[in-house]
Amino acid sequence: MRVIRACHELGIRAVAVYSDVDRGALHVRLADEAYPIGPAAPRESYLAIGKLVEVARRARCDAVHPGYGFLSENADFADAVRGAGLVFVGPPGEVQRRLGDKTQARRLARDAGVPIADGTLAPLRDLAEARSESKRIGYPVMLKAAAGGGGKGMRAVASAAELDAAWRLSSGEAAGAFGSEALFVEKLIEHARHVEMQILADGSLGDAALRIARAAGYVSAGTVEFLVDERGGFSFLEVNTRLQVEHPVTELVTGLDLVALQLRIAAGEPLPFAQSDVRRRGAAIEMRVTAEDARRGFVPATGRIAVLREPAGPGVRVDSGLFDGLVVTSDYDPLLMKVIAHGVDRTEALARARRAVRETIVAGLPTSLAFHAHVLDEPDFVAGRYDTAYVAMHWPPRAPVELDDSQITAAALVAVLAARGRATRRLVASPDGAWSRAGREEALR
Amino acid sequence: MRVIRACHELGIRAVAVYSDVDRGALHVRLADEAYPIGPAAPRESYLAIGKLVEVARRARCDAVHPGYGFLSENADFADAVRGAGLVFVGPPGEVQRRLGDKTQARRLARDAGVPIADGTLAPLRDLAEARSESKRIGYPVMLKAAAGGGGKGMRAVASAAELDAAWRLSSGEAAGAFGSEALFVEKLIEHARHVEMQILADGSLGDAALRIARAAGYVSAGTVEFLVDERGGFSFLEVNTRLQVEHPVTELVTGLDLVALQLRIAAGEPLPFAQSDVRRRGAAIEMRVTAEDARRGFVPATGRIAVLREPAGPGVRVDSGLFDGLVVTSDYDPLLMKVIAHGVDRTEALARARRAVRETIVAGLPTSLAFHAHVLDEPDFVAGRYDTAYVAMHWPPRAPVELDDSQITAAALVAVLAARGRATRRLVASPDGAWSRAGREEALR
Amino acid sequence: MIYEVSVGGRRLQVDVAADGRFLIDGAVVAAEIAEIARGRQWSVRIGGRSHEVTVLTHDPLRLLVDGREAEASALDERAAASARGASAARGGRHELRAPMPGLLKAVHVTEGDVVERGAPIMTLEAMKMENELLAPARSRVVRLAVSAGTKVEGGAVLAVLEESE
Amino acid sequence: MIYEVSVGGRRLQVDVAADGRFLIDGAVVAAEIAEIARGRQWSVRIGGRSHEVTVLTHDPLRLLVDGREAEASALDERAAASARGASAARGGRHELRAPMPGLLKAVHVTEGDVVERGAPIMTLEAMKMENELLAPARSRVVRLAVSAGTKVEGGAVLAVLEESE
Repeated sequence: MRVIRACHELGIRAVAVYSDVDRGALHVRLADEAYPIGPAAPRESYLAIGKLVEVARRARCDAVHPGYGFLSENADFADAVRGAGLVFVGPPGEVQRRLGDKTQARRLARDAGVPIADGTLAPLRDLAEARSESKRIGYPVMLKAAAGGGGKGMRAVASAAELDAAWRLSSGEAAGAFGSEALFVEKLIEHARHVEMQILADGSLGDAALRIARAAGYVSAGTVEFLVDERGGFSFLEVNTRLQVEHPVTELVTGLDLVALQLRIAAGEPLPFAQSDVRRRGAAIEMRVTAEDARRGFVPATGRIAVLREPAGPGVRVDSGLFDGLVVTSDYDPLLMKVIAHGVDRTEALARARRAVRETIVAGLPTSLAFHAHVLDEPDFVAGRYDTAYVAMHWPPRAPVELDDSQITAAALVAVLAARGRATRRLVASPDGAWSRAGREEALR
Repeated sequence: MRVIRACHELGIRAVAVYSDVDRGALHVRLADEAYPIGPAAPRESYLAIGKLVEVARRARCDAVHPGYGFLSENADFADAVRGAGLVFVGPPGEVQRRLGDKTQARRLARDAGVPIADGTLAPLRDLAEARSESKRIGYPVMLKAAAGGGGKGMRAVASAAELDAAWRLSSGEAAGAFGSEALFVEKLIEHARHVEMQILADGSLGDAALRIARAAGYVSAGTVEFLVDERGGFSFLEVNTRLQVEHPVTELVTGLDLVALQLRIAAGEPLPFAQSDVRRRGAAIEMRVTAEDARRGFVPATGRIAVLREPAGPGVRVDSGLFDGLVVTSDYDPLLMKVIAHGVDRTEALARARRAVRETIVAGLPTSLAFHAHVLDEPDFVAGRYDTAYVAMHWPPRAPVELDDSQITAAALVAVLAARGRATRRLVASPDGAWSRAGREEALR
Repeated sequence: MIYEVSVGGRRLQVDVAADGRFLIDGAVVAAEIAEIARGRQWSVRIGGRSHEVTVLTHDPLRLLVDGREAEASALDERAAASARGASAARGGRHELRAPMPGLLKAVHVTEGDVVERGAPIMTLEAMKMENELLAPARSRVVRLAVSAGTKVEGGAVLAVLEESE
Repeated sequence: MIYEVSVGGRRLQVDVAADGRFLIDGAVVAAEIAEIARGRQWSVRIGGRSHEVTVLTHDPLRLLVDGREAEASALDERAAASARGASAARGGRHELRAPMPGLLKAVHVTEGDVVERGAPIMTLEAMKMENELLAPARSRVVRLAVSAGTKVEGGAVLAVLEESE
């Protein structure tokens, strides 16, 4: 959707692909052309490089934008696209390889003089090496997929006792998600903040990010991630060689359109501004509303959108593929909608984020919205006190949501109305005529 | 809605009122409190000053925001609110009176050294005076309601022959809408541009606007309107003593929240910035999507929203009260939704506006959307060539919308599907069993 | 079933075969259709091209095709035949219909009056604007269907006029 | 009909009288209710306060009240009585249920196995994350309800375990 929008704004024809379950998706309907590429399983559709390149060739595309999921950080895909005589919208395969292998990226950062966390600089050979290296570094450690990203194949390991299970699960996930089960280990930095510099940044972290980008011969948009510890020291984490899910935050604060710029760079145009021209304006906060049940440890949820109200109004941007009646399956990433609030300062951005979440309704399946509502009012977050341990510390909330007497009464009445409505429907569906009648009468009383 | 959003962002309790037909409206559902004030007819509800003040008192409000319709420019309402010990969010009654009588405002502008169009400086006594004054000024002239605004009670008169009918209709409308049938006449400036300066503006027109605001002792947000002729000369038109419908354009370009500022001013706070602090960033375009049939001379339309998709994504803001199933009646103003596009320059804003309109769907009643789509692609508008005669010159379009063969085919298939679906439904509704069956079979064939 | 279809001024013949295939002007169309909103919105793919078509209004039929509005009509053979028959004019008689829904503020004539071309017959108020409805020709007022103060739907017959010499 | 209702931890008794009025804990409530989305969303006014209540999910019942999520339940007298009866435990037997919908990647045990507390029973893949389902206590695998490669719904019974000494 985000890419189709940028294409249409630039007058570029947009061609989409879809798996069988996505036939009615918004991106299929809004694209100029759309081609089916197979069943729901990603390996047979969205991860099938051959099929994708074939569609691009058949549809006579000039360029391929990989989005920010699936193959967006896959160097082989970038190479295949280029091999077919098409432009890949993103950094070339060799740059992705240099940064996509997390251990190689760590070496590159170290050589560029950027701090990295203690750990291995090459993939681990086996569990035995993982055990000895973890012991050397000292627990707690992070076990990570060398080819990974986005939290998959990654686990915090508090002690040697947990290492076996973590190794088994992470290597399995890594193999499934990235086609390589290679893992490495690094020191876990507790109470750190996770900071992402969209490669357009300024400031001291920005210098480090630019140094890494230059060292890697970087082209197009990307993100350099750091951890900042409690004393303000930072260490390099990884580079995402793709558009970041959080790119709207950068767009609102800088006024730039990152996807349009990616497309212009891919078309061979130089950037129309220098680093010193980038001006920040205000603050922005992004909420990633997901199909995850926030009240049950964020387990993935499925269902059909029954009532939908996306927020709008001043300072609120929504990037969403939702529509009334959409069936959310467990086939893909649980991201439903991004709500981004912008204001002249963090206080106004927070107020607008709160207002936007209050307006938002996604009924039909459990979502993460209760979590967003809670965090936006939570004193530590409001005061700017948060780190990577924040969620574990503050969620689930100790007390249930505060409703006043009038709200409790309204909710109780609706609970009864909903129960009666359901009863009717169930009874009417029954084959026994008498029961069906009785049920209806009772519900209408 | 706009005001409720600002209240919620500032942590202010929002109290709404509604007429019988608006019980399910969004503003009623999102407000903290809501009170019924009578039947659909505005005179018995939204224009009933007594009822409104009584509700405000009963609900223990601190202040009353009049929105930008109905009583938003009514000095008596402002006085009544103040008389009840409440704060009126807007300029005081005496300022409104000074500017609300258009002939008095013209005198004020002239005295402040701002150019005005040739015409009368006091309301006309009768048709005979209108005839003689129009002759003196020279046709074409504009006949306007002295108490008016928003295009009501206003008519262009090309020649003496048209004056009688125009006088009759305008004075009738003026009496109905403003409670006073007083009219005045001024020279019609052809091929002029209509320019509105939200009172926050800079530049030379801005100086004139600020001069008028100071002369009137202005408080709160408002708009000074000018006409700019083909040679760049300008003349004062009128002052709207309220938040302008187009205020989001100013908000996007300046980054300010005008409604929040109105509320702060009403609370006695000074403006947190000076005129010289206001920085413009990029360009914005507002589309007012109305329940008017663009293809039939913008006649008002009614109906039930059957499919709704509001646009979203980068650089697009939506202010809307629409929801699926809403019944749009002819009781009130036809404004359905405002779509505002923002970009780094007019070109990007236009591209985003086009993209946003292409995404927008309002099915169930005729709207103005075809007009917006046409104008955004029309060469004169794109080149910045437009004036008050623009719509008459460019609408309706000479050629029907261009669809390619593939689109024609798709549309033809849907036309058939829609016709078959309708046929089924109609026949099934018939009491005659045989016909009903036959109809269904035919439609399913 | 064969339909005579018009879209944005273009005329086509659409044949819905018993097996569900579509023929347009006799040729099979390789279209793949998904209904998105029941009876209102479809996604149509034709050789890779993706079209989103929404029924904006039924009467007249207006479609939104990839964000562009187009007028359309679809009549089955029987309906098309009877429509052709009915188009014979009834000459000299005018039905004055409400161009929009609104409140009839005033009626300026009574039955039997003969009025000049352009004379105001009624005033209709809609969304706070007053609209005068004028006689299309010198004519006699045969019938007044509504009186002042009535709310009327768009398209409702308000009066019947007959051209007079 | 009387309902036992719980909202956000608060318990109330709601009586829907024959004339359509509501009594809460015996007192009449002056509530005015408008249904916005059929069976899903209501606007409720109580003494001027305006509340928008949406049914987010039915099972469990979660309501969105003015933008805040709250767990709720409403049982009529009969259902409430039978629910109280059913809460007697069945001790020692565990049903292993899918905590979320997904694909069962692997089953690590066979029927009859005795496994230690914390032993992995199955691996469930959902949204590209693998989740091991562990034995809650030392127990015997009484029944395996599904085999590897199966897609399962959230809440589906995957296996039955019985605590063993």
